[in-house]
Amino acid sequence: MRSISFGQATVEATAAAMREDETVVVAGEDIGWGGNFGQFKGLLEEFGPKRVLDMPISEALILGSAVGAAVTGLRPVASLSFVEFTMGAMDEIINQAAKFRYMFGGQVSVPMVVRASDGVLRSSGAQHSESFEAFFSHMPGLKVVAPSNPADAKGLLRSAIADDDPVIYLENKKITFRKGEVPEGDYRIALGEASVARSGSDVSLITYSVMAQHALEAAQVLFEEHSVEAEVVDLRTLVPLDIESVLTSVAKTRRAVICHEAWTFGGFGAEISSQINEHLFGELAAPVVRVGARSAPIPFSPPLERELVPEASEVVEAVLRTVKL
Amino acid sequence: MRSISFGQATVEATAAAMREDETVVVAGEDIGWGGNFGQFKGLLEEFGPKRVLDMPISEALILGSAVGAAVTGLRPVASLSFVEFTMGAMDEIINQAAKFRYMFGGQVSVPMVVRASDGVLRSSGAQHSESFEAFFSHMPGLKVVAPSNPADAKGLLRSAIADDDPVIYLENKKITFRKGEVPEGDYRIALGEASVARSGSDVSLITYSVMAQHALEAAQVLFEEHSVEAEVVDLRTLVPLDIESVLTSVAKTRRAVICHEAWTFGGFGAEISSQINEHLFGELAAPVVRVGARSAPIPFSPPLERELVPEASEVVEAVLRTVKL
Amino acid sequence: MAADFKDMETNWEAYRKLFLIRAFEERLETLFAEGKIPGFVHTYIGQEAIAVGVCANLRTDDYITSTHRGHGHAIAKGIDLNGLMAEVFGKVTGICKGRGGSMHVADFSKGILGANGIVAAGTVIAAGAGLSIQTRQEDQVVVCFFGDGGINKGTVHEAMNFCSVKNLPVVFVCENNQYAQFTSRKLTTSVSDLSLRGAAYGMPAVSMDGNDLLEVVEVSQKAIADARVGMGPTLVVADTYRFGGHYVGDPQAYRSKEEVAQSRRRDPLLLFENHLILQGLADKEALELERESILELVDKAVAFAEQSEYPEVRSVIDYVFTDVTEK
Amino acid sequence: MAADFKDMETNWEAYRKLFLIRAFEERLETLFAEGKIPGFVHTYIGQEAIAVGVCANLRTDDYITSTHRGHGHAIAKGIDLNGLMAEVFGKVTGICKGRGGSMHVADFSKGILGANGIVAAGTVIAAGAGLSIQTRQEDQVVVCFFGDGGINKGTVHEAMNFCSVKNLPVVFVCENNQYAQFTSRKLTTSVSDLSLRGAAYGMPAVSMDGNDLLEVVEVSQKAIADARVGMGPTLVVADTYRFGGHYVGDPQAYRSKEEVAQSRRRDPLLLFENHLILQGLADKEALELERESILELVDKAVAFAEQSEYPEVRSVIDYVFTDVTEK
Ligand SMILES: Cc1ncc(C[n+]2csc(CCOP(=O)(O)OP(=O)(O)O)c2C)c(N)n1
Ligand SMILES: Cc1ncc(C[n+]2csc(CCOP(=O)(O)OP(=O)(O)O)c2C)c(N)n1
Ligand SMILES: [Mg+2]
Ligand SMILES: [Mg+2]
Repeated sequence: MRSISFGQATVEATAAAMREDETVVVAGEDIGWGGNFGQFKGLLEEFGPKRVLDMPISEALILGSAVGAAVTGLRPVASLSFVEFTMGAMDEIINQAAKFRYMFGGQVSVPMVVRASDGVLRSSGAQHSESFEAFFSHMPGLKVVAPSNPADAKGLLRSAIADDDPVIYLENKKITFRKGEVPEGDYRIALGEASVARSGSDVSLITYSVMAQHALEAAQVLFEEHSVEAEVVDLRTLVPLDIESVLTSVAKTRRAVICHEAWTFGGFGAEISSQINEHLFGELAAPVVRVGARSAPIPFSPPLERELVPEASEVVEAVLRTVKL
Repeated sequence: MRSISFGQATVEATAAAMREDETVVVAGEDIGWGGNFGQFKGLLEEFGPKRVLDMPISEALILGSAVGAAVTGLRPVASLSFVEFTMGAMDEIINQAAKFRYMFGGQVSVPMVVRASDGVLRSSGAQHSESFEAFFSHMPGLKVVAPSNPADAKGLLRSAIADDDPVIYLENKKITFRKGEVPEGDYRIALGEASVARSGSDVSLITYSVMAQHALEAAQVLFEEHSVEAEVVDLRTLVPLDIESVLTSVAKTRRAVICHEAWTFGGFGAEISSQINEHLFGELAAPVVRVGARSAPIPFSPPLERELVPEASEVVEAVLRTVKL
Repeated sequence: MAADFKDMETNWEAYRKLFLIRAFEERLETLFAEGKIPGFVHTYIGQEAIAVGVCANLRTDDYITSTHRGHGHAIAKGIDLNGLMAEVFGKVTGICKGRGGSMHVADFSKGILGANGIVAAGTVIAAGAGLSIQTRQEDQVVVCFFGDGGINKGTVHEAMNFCSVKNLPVVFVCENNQYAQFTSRKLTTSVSDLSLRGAAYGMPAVSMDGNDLLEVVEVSQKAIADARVGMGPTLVVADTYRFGGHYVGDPQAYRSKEEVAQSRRRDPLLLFENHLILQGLADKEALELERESILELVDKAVAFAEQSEYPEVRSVIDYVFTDVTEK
Repeated sequence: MAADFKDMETNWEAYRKLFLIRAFEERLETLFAEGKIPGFVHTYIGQEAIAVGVCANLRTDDYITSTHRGHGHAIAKGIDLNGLMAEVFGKVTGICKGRGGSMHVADFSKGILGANGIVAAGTVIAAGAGLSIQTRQEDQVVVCFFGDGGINKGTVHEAMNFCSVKNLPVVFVCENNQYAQFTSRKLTTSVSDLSLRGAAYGMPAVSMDGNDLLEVVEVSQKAIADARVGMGPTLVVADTYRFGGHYVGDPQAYRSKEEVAQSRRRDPLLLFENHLILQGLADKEALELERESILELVDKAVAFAEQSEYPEVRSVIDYVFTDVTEK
């Protein structure tokens, strides 16, 4: 299979959706020129400015108009180049998009996708480095997707655009340029299904987005250097959460390490940890451990940034602490 | 001691702070007329319109200007009558207030309080009934306070206004009019200290805000009807979290039920549950249980609303399930 | 009064709608006082001519976005009265199956994209509906209702700029009823002539007497017609006054009884009634009969709502998602 | 060129600042290309006359809010050069101890309330600083710098309305450099004359040639003086052009080389240099000497930054709160 980047895979998924369904439009700042990470390359040329909309710096308008368009016949894909910019449009996400279907008694669905790049990338600083999936996944009515590799990116984005509910689709910046094998053609992955990215019997690494890649690296190190066999469960979708896959894996390994780049405190990992503990009480060999960022805004200085957010080595350490028990 | 309402207690704390420190100002929509829940009664008369500011319907401005004022010599108390309106000012909370001190290397502190009413009150509907403490407590740099009774409201608000960091102060609507004994004079409760609102040996109810009241009612029922002795730990402050008090209680009772009105999924209870499980692994007699709202926007219709959000009876049921184990 | 409607039926229809809104809202006041309505209720009394006059120029497939004070807009745009009443009661027969309530009435089949509890949230949603029309190359129009308090929200700015840049078929109708909750407009708004806000976007802007139905019809007719033929958005400021409190039960300490009494002299319903009589278009008896039949409709709607059931509690999670159901 | 500065020293000082900003930014371009600067860097090249001209009218205790393109504002307002350079390197000797970086330089002791990575975030912060001045009954002034792209953010609307209502001492300086990232202003903004945005708030608004230092000084002098004596806010639109890419490394496919070359003919630095020479206020040699001494300052700042240490990793949690330390 050909190998393409995460960014290319998302262009492919978007273009395929736009070709198939003329109600799909893409709106965002500076997307006509291909987007900060090349996620829109070629779309303006192929689909023209009526379907690839360069928007003013008006995030509330970008997401609010997506809601208005979604309930009147379009399938908008609204893009914010950094997830922090969603903060200027939270009313539109939390009070509008998420609630319309429910509070209007099922009269409408809100088929829109909010794409945003998140995560730490080389000293982007406190306002361009964060991961906010915990915000979105707490709000009923939103689906939340966070792929870790190009193939999943293509398959999940395709499904997200086809989905009738509002989907928050989070693209991690650190892996945007990484390549991987991606099926050609109309490739889709159902929302809400985790994948076992690596099998193992000693410990379950429950993860998503960039940390799924770090978890795979960690699993390799654990195997080669410590003879520990780690299973990596890549959630891919946080809402709806495939808790069955998580529980199946942890029931087998009896040890779980949850890994995400977002702050540990109040992070999505807490939900997973709580559910594992609720369901597998008394069956675990070690406490469920969370690997995430320490509680501070993301610092600019490279050594501080590296200290704050976890990568593979933190996962290895956490697993070694866990398997010793 | 005299008994006054939650609302009166907060007026008392605000007025005391304003008398003591002339840099304290209060800003919000319609506060000159006393506020939706009477939380500002008499302030305009006593302190005048330069310190009690009726603001335009511009939430980003209300909170953003609080940041600007806080770093240039004032101690603003910015008020939004329903917590949902913070969604129009999340950039100012998450990207500005929370980060200023850290990203500017400690040059400034941001002494401001964001007050907002949250929670379910008699069919206020999907956009006026929610509890968003999980959002705020995930963001490093914000302190989060959620009192459950008039005395705590007075003591905590006084400390929040005196605090040099941004504090999100959440007043639950359902208990705004409830009365309780409140000390006169300069009464303060340090942020970050939980209180054991009732002692017990069979199970720990970890809670805050309105659910602390429901937990106390539940504890009474459990004692009278089921001879179960529940200990109620009222967190009062979510950030900084007094995890020691939680662990001390749960280490003793070996059973924990976490109660909040917010959605269970991704809620603050998940953080508490995770930490209990991390620290007390193998020492618990039953899984940690969470009692919170089911995952839907808050419905208007009274029976649906009552079905979605927990009160005392749900706590009783959860405890009974837990103590049977 | 400005130009007449062209035919009698339109006159009658307008009168019926004006009175229906008034009767509906007054009934809600009673029902609320009797404890029959949950939540809080914001009535449209005094502003009826705006919704009725504007919507007289709209087709069923045109859209409106509305506010927390949305019953009048919904009725003017043709919402089913029983469904509206039952919704305000929180019954399963409500237009939103009881999940929305007074602040969230909507009827997408009539182009009513929802009342909204967040001030000025409808502005950006209207912009999106306008974009959708333009993309689909239809000749529909969107009317975005919002208040004089709402005009200071950032969303208004973002929406107006965008609609102007893209030349979208959106008419912004600002209902200038002098107050936002308990605060006078003068305290919080930098210009007293709200139509000055249009020029900032290169958008035509016009003020009108919002209590004069025929003036509303005429002014909004032009704005809507322009939008429909691709001439882009207009800002229409409708000067009016809120006769009731901000919500039912509001003690209204922030304004004098005299001020309210004064404003009631320009009751939009009476103004139009007088016009019909003076022009010989209707007589008092005929109007009286009409009102009675409307009051009956309202009675029936109340009976319908009262006899309806509340939603079943086991349905509480329905409609969160289109496809996910709780296990 | 408009009126002259009153004395020679002020002329020299302005020239020094203009050139210092230019030299600083050009050095960053080199350092970035060499991989010595982490993150991304937005340079102020071509817009120097705006910050320098505006800040020439400010006192140290006046405030400014800035943008992602903030080095020029900070230098003009008097930030310590070594601290600024070390910050951009992420060193512990940086003005923000390496935690901020290029997009978050700030010096509160000089009234610099921060560069900001969120477009137009400074507008509402500036409003708050203005409110603070008014409450404290001081005669300070706030200048809020923002861009032609930023003007469409809702925060601009909310801030301008409020400053106007409260008559706050805030001057809004919109730097109209024709682009927001890779998008021409014309694509996204409803009016081509941005000063039209002032009237919506009853706020005086004026446009000026942002590349003409003396015009900037004169126009902003009036706005700042008005604000200082309680005459309220002004919107000042400074027309200019961004010589460099949006960030260092931007391939700039969205505009032609000719357009950039054309704009460079009106280089604010050369315009002022010519003015000084033509008016006989300075000769080429003196200016050359001055430039050399400034280049030395920049060299020293780079050396300072390069020799400084990174922050210690165990300090990573410091400064989150004033009083809470991690256990
Ligand atoms: C974003 C937001 N802020 C505040 C409120 C509270 N609130 C509800 S109605 C209202 C006043 C609205 O005034 P206006 O826009 O003039 O409409 P009117 O009530 O006069 O019809 C306010 C402040 C809200 N619902 N949403
Ligand atoms: C709220 C927000 N939206 C988008 C961005 C991404 N962004 C950074 S700079 C910029 C363009 C800003 O244009 P302008 O205001 O004209 O300033 P200039 O870069 O021209 O100085 C954009 C869109 C951002 N930083 N913040
Ligand atoms: Mg009003
Ligand atoms: Mg620009």
